[in-house]
Amino acid sequence: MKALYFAWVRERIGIAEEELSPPAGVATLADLMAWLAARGENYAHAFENPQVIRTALDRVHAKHDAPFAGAREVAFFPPMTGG
Amino acid sequence: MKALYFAWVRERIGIAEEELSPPAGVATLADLMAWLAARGENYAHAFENPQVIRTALDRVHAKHDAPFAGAREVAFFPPMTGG
Amino acid sequence: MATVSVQDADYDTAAEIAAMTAGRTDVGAVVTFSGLCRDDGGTLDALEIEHYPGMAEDEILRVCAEAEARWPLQGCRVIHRHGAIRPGDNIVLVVTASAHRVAAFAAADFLMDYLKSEAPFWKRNRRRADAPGDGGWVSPKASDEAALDRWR
Amino acid sequence: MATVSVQDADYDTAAEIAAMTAGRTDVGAVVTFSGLCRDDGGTLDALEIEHYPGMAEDEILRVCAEAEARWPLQGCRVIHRHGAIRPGDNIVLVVTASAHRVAAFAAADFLMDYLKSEAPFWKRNRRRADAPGDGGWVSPKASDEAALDRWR
Repeated sequence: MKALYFAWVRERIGIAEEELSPPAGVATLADLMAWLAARGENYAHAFENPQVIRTALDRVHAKHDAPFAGAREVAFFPPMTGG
Repeated sequence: MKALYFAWVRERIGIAEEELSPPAGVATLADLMAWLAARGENYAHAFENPQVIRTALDRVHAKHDAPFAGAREVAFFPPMTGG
Repeated sequence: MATVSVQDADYDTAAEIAAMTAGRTDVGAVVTFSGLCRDDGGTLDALEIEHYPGMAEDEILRVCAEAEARWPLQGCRVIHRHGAIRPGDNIVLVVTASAHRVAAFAAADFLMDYLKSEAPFWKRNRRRADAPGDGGWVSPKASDEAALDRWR
Repeated sequence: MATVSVQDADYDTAAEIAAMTAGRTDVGAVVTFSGLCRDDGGTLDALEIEHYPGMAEDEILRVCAEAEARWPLQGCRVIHRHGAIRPGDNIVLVVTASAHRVAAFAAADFLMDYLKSEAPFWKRNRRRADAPGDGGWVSPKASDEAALDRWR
């Protein structure tokens, strides 16, 4: 599954995208953020306050309790400030 | 005092403007419309339903119970349909 | 601050936007409204718009001043055409500018509602020679009066 | 029916209005909203706008479809720029057309509120070298969330 990071999530992690292979038991987007946060200081910093992170599955907004199984692309980003 | 007529008020009366010299006792715009309505069939037709007529004194909207003394210009017209 | 024109000539929306924003970096939102001459049934030759010269400009300026009192506007421009307007042609333009979008939207919406009901203009349908019926003066719409209630 | 562009190039509001109304006589009202880059304090070099390619277009189209379901629109056009935007430059354009003004106004207002909160764009302030502070990512405004409540 491809993961994309935007804005300060991208800056804190230090990369814009990567391939993820989470272990069994990591099922929802909330699980995925907790798993990522344990991967290192940069991830811990990006996900230190997961409730402010917005998530999308295959380019559609998704809630943190959504399971990601089957998705090809998952994205993590701050609240939007376009317009 | 100059009187101006617009849209179908103008068409019914047959002229766009004229000088008016109403007699003493004709004090409000309602009085003026009643006095005008008695001047002929064309005026009677224009003012047959005075409550739908809008009135202005010196280019400012005025209610029918407004006295017109001192005004230089009075206007009678249907409800506006601009925009 | 508002600028008002009552004219028979057409207008250029882009030029009006440019005039309001050129050389400025404090404008965050520009809203334009253009009213156009419709001919849904294909029977209209032209809309003939009569107005009260002098009072038309004064009333629109008064409505603009009311909008400027209600919202923090950086620009307010109204152009209302008169004379014969063909189907598809422009009738009226409102342009508002503000630091923030809510004020620009609300002011333009307000201006159009008040122009419709307070500015001394009257529309008459001039039908095509081959069209049935006799055209005639446009009647005010109850929905226009209802729209005003939103601002009271 | 909606047309959406996400681009770094500037846009031409007049051309977009013309494209929506050319050759038609059924459009009665066109509303445009332009969002511009402000620099109230004179400290901004540029606004840098990041977006999620693909999802940005999809989300805006989804919001346009929602507007078209709510109001009888004859046209709906959105252009959102990305990249470095200088003070005074255009950021976003919304154009709506309808037979009547109420629908055109409401749809444009709705589109802007939803674009602000749902389309995946992020703004960062790049300050002038001589300006104090470090700029940084723009925070969402509570007033933008409140604006959404008007449509719920």
